[in-house]
Amino acid sequence: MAAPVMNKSAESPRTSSQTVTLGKSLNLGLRAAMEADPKVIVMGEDVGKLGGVFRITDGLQKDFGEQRVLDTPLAESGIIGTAVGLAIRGFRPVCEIQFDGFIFPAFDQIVSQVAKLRFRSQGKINLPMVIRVPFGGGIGAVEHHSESPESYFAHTAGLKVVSCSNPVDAYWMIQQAIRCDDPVLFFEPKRRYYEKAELDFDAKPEPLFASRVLRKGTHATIATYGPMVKTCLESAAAAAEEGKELEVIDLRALSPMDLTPVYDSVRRTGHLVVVSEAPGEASLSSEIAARVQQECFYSLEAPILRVTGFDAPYPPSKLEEEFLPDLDRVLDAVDRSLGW
Amino acid sequence: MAAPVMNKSAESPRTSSQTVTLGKSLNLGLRAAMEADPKVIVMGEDVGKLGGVFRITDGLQKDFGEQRVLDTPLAESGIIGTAVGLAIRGFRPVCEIQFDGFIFPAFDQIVSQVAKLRFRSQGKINLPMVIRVPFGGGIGAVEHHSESPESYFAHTAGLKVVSCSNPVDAYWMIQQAIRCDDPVLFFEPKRRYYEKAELDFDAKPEPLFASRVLRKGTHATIATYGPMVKTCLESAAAAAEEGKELEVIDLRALSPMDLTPVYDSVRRTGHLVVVSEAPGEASLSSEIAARVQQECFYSLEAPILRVTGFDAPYPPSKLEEEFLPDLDRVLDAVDRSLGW
Amino acid sequence: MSSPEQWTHPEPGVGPAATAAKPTAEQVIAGLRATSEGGPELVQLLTPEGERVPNSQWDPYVSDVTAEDLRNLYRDMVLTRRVDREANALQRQGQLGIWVPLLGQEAAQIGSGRALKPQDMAFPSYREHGVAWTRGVKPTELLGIFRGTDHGSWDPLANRFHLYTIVIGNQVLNAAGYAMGQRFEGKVGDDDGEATICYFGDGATSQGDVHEGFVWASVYDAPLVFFCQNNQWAISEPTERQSRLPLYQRARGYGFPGIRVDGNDVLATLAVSRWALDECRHGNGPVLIEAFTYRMDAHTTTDDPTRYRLSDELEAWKLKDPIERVRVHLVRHMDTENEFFDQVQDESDQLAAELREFCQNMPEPPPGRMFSEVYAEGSPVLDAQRDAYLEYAAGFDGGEH
Amino acid sequence: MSSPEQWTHPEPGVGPAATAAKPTAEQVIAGLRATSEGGPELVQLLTPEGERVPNSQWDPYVSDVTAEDLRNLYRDMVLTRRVDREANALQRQGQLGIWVPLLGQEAAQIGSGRALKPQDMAFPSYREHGVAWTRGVKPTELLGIFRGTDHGSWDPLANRFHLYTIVIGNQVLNAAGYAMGQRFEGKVGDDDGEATICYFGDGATSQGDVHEGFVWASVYDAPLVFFCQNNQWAISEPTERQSRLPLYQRARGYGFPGIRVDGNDVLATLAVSRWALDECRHGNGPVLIEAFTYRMDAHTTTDDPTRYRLSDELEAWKLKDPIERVRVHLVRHMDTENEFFDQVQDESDQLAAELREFCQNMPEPPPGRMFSEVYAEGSPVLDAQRDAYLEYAAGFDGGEH
Ligand SMILES: Cc1ncc(C[n+]2csc(CCOP(=O)(O)OP(=O)(O)O)c2C)c(N)n1
Ligand SMILES: Cc1ncc(C[n+]2csc(CCOP(=O)(O)OP(=O)(O)O)c2C)c(N)n1
Ligand SMILES: [Mg+2]
Ligand SMILES: [Mg+2]
Repeated sequence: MAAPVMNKSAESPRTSSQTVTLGKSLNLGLRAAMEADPKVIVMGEDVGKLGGVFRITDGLQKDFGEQRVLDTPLAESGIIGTAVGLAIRGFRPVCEIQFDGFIFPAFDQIVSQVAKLRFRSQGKINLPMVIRVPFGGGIGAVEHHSESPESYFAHTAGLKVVSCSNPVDAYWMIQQAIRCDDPVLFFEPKRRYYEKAELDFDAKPEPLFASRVLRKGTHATIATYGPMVKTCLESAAAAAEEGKELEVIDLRALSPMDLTPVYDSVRRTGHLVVVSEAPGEASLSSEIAARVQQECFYSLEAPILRVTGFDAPYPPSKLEEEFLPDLDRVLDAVDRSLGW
Repeated sequence: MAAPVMNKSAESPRTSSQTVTLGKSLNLGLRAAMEADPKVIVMGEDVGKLGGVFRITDGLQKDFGEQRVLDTPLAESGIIGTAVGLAIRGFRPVCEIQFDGFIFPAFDQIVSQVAKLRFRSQGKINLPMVIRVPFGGGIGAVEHHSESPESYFAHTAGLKVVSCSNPVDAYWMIQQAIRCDDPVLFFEPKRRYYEKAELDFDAKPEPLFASRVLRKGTHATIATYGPMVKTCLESAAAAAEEGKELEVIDLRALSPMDLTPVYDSVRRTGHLVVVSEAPGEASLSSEIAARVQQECFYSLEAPILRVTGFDAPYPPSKLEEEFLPDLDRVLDAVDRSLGW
Repeated sequence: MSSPEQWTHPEPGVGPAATAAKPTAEQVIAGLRATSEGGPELVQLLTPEGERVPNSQWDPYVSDVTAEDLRNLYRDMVLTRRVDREANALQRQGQLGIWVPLLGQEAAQIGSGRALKPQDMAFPSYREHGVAWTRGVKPTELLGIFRGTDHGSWDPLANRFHLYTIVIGNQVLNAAGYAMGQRFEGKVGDDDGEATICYFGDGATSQGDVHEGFVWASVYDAPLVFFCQNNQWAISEPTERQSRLPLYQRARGYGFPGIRVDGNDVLATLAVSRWALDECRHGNGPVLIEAFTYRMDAHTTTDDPTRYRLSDELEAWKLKDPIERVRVHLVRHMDTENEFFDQVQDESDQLAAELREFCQNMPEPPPGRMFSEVYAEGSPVLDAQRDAYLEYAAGFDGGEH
Repeated sequence: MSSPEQWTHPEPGVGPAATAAKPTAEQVIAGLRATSEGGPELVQLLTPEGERVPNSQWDPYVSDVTAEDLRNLYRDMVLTRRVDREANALQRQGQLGIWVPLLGQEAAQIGSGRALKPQDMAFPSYREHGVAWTRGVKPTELLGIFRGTDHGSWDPLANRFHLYTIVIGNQVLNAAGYAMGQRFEGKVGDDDGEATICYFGDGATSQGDVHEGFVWASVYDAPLVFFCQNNQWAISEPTERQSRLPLYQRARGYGFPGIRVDGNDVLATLAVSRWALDECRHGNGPVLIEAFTYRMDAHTTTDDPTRYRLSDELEAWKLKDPIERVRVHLVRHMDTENEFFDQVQDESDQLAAELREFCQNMPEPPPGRMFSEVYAEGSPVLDAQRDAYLEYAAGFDGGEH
């Protein structure tokens, strides 16, 4: 994939490598995708002049015009429902849902149309659309702004679901998601928007639907995704100081999941901790546990433990540090697993 | 609980016991609840004169009037959203969603209001409402009429979710759900509406949120709910002929789940098969597997196996027999588990 | 009186608030707040008796319609009805799981469908068998949905006729998006412009998605004709459960025109639809059309309308039959011979026979179909499920299990 | 011109379809299709210059308003603004996570809030700090939401002021249901009847839930006043992104009255709201009020309006300030002495100081709060999670981990 042509935007000079935040990375990725394909359009609330409340679409309307970057009316079902029509017409809409908690008005369109139309038409209609969702807590927000709804979509056949955890992945994954001919729910770890990394525009990205081992380890395996990846890497670093080597796997693809690296790892470590900030009940973390216990039955030396948000509504933000899995809770679970 | 007073309805004479279908049972249960509490109102599409497309509300509007049995406008968000307001006002709305696949327009109201309002108000507001959903396949219907969306709601903190599997439970559970001060999603196995059983109006019902061992067995445990209960009981009967005694547990409560009887059973049998017709990914069946592998780690002699719908959209009805778990697939899983 | 606002809404002014207007059940039925009467605003060009009503406003839109054209419209309606009745019978005989009859709505569907140009797109609900016909979808291609072998086997892009949408209201947003796309691609603005038509029922107007479709289409000037077939029933609920006012008036609140046409009058529907589509293709969309019609049969073959409506109503509407009035007109005023009618009759018998034949011989879909075409780029998880299932299923073939 | 239908929608008739009406950006801004001008239909009783405009239609609804009453309305607005500014400052100083300013919307909120009778119910969105004030909710009770300690600590039933609703549009359906309940309980029909008012913004009008609220309330004759504060912006989007027409006209399509009032005129808002509430309590609901106002501050403290709107606009609206016009009127025409203004000033300083003091001393919620009051009848699963968590957390107290 070529470096994005950024001739239109003075502030982003063309270089083969740049230090960028995750948010900026997404912005650059969107820009590259829009330049690569005139059928890519961006739509959502406040994505135009404002550049989105997180500025992920900053400058795009200025450079690509109002017909490719649409400030839509305020209604999520409308955003997704019209995007379906635009996709049928041959566009590749990239919809922004302003916050995780506001995807639910669009749930029906997503479940009944986005997920099913290709199957219904036996492949005569493709829906190459991306639904971008800043998700998760940890930003001190008011209610409905810190939800982790990814499991609803993983449970919905016909959708693909991914989540990036770092600026480099963000840049490539958003472009891959846009190029994908299937509808992709793209979950962005909003509390990590300001994390920085060096982005090499000439690198060859990983495939979109592949998990990645981010840290090798021998004592226990941690499977996680999105905002919790950083937490888990920090946990692994802390554990290392105590002589415990944790293998950390960033799932990246949440549906379909690529669990092979997890199976491989668990076969070596015998211990698995699954970390996600979403409530655990009937979730992706349950699914991982269910599948790993089946695949690695004889390798497991302890039950698979889950560190998740609680099965309660997301609390007022003063309590979110307690609600969200953190280094201590991850290490506590690792210890419990190792000490089983 | 007393026998329902049915003085208004000539066709249902007062008796202490009666052979009824599951559908009729629900009708009698609704009637009893409406007689017991004038604040109970029934609302939904076609629930009035028509008595609902499955006739579950048959005769209720005639007997209780148009202000207690409301034929609403055709919009599910409206049904649930106004029921929330009615509940705030002190009513106990019982909403009918005509078919499983049509609950999604109401998803936002359910997730953002129904599930969270009590927590948000720190208990100052109760939402004693019931959302009845005929669910599941096997009736040869067109698209969207055979979905099993219960996992979405089990994943949503703040809701309670139950499913009945037989006429006796149906009668008691609907009344208990209506009396419950929490919002209850009530999943009705529509393909079992015409199953019959003897209903004893003077019996003392089980608690609502308790699972039940329906058949004792020693070789393997089957955990299931809703429409699959019958399938599993039939499987157990067939297995018994081959000398395999399966313990069949009807979960009844899907959130919170009462897994203690499952743990107890698995500790004895060492084998667990979870059966549900919903797609498996990130579902209740995953949750059961995740929890049981943790609780019964040392008792399990084989991995927990799941027999579920596939992770594909529900197929055209000519294929539903293949999509839905049946006796053979259940027994195949049991055999795989026992032969592990 | 189609604007009953005055009695529900006294003007502010001196004096106490007006007393509550509590219409009795009789008043409601009599149409005091009714949404079901025709009213002076109903566009009608052909009376139920088959007489042509001159109308300076609308005649221009059908001035080119020859006797031949009218005979074709008649033929369309007869064939459509015949397909509908045959499918209904096939359901009764167990060949179909369910059927959704359009009986009575032939004029609304043929009139609007024939107003479409080839470049136009149509988004149906689930009852639009007549529109399907006008888009070149073969009646046999509809059957899979109702027999349970597929979800519609025509090519929605080639036919420019989207698949049926069952979740009430969803397609209205999809259509709005499609029409926005037509505009974004610059395909709007002159006689060759493209337009989209979207079908939905009276009940659907209550859904949030339909509203959002109105908002989107109006804000983006989408070339979209909202075609509401008010057949007066949403299963068992009369239109009064959805609205105080006639539905075409809904458009007034969004700033685009709403018009009510006699949906049992194929000529009027053709005229109004042509006008609306032309407005759209020239860039003046959207437009709402309420086609006032009547669902003469049950909601579906599983429905029992005797539980909620009187047969009188049906009898009254039989007198307004959409086909009969054209027949009378063709005979009385357009020199149409019996031969023509016989020929259409034969043709329809032939079509019905083919349909029946086709239906009875429809193959069962293969089990792998469950897993096919879910994803354009596949899914290893689902592929594994398919492989495991097919292997498992193969165990039964000649197996012993 | 508030009904721009004529140029977008030529009448059908002879000749080709009209040419597309393509307003230029300038025309849009000039209000050709604008939803933002006042227009002749704007109800105003007090001009921005503080002059009373006689209005035979609306005067009766405020004929009982004495100088004392007007001073009270003034006081309400000043205190409300002061609370708003103080909270905004508290956010800047890190005491609140976010604040949602109502600056500029005091008249719309106080005028409508003071029109409520004690038995009435109000459903706010998230910016209704002024309405909260009129319902007896203490400003301190609002703070938890924005400091992150709770989701609103007032008693919504005792105050007859529902909790703030953040998901745009949700509360409109909840309010419709509540109002239906008032009707079902027979609390509607005379001067002592109950009514409900529901607040939402211009942006919210696009949401399906708001539409469904309109449908339900009209079909059930719910005693519900839809109170839309059109502050002309939905975050960065002007009202033109939501509608072609002024929003009050939306009601026309549902068969209930819609009226546009100068939302910066507390007297006009009081009059219109009283009328609307009275209509509702007598059984003639629902009614839509569009209060035409302006969001003078950012959307929230995290927003940066310089990115999307010109400061000119703000300057123009400063001249229409809702408080200033009452002040001028009180001085010029109602013999109000400086003393009064000083006293209100003191009172507001006092209130602000209390607010600050309270805010700085708000206790952190206990960890167990996360698990509390989720269910009325508890949940063993959640209880187990709570117990395990509290035990785990206890390990840190003086522990070593
Ligand atoms: C979202 C949703 N809710 C409920 C249904 C069940 N249902 C199917 S058709 C129908 C009535 C539709 O009435 P209307 O819109 O008037 O169309 P008609 O069937 O009369 O053509 C209902 C309630 C559905 N298909 N989708
Ligand atoms: C369903 C939903 N989508 C998006 C948001 C994010 N959001 C919060 S306020 C707002 C704009 C609301 O505008 P308006 O209705 O005019 O009310 P105002 O804020 O101007 O008072 C948006 C998009 C939300 N809260 N809920
Ligand atoms: Mg209808
Ligand atoms: Mg606004």
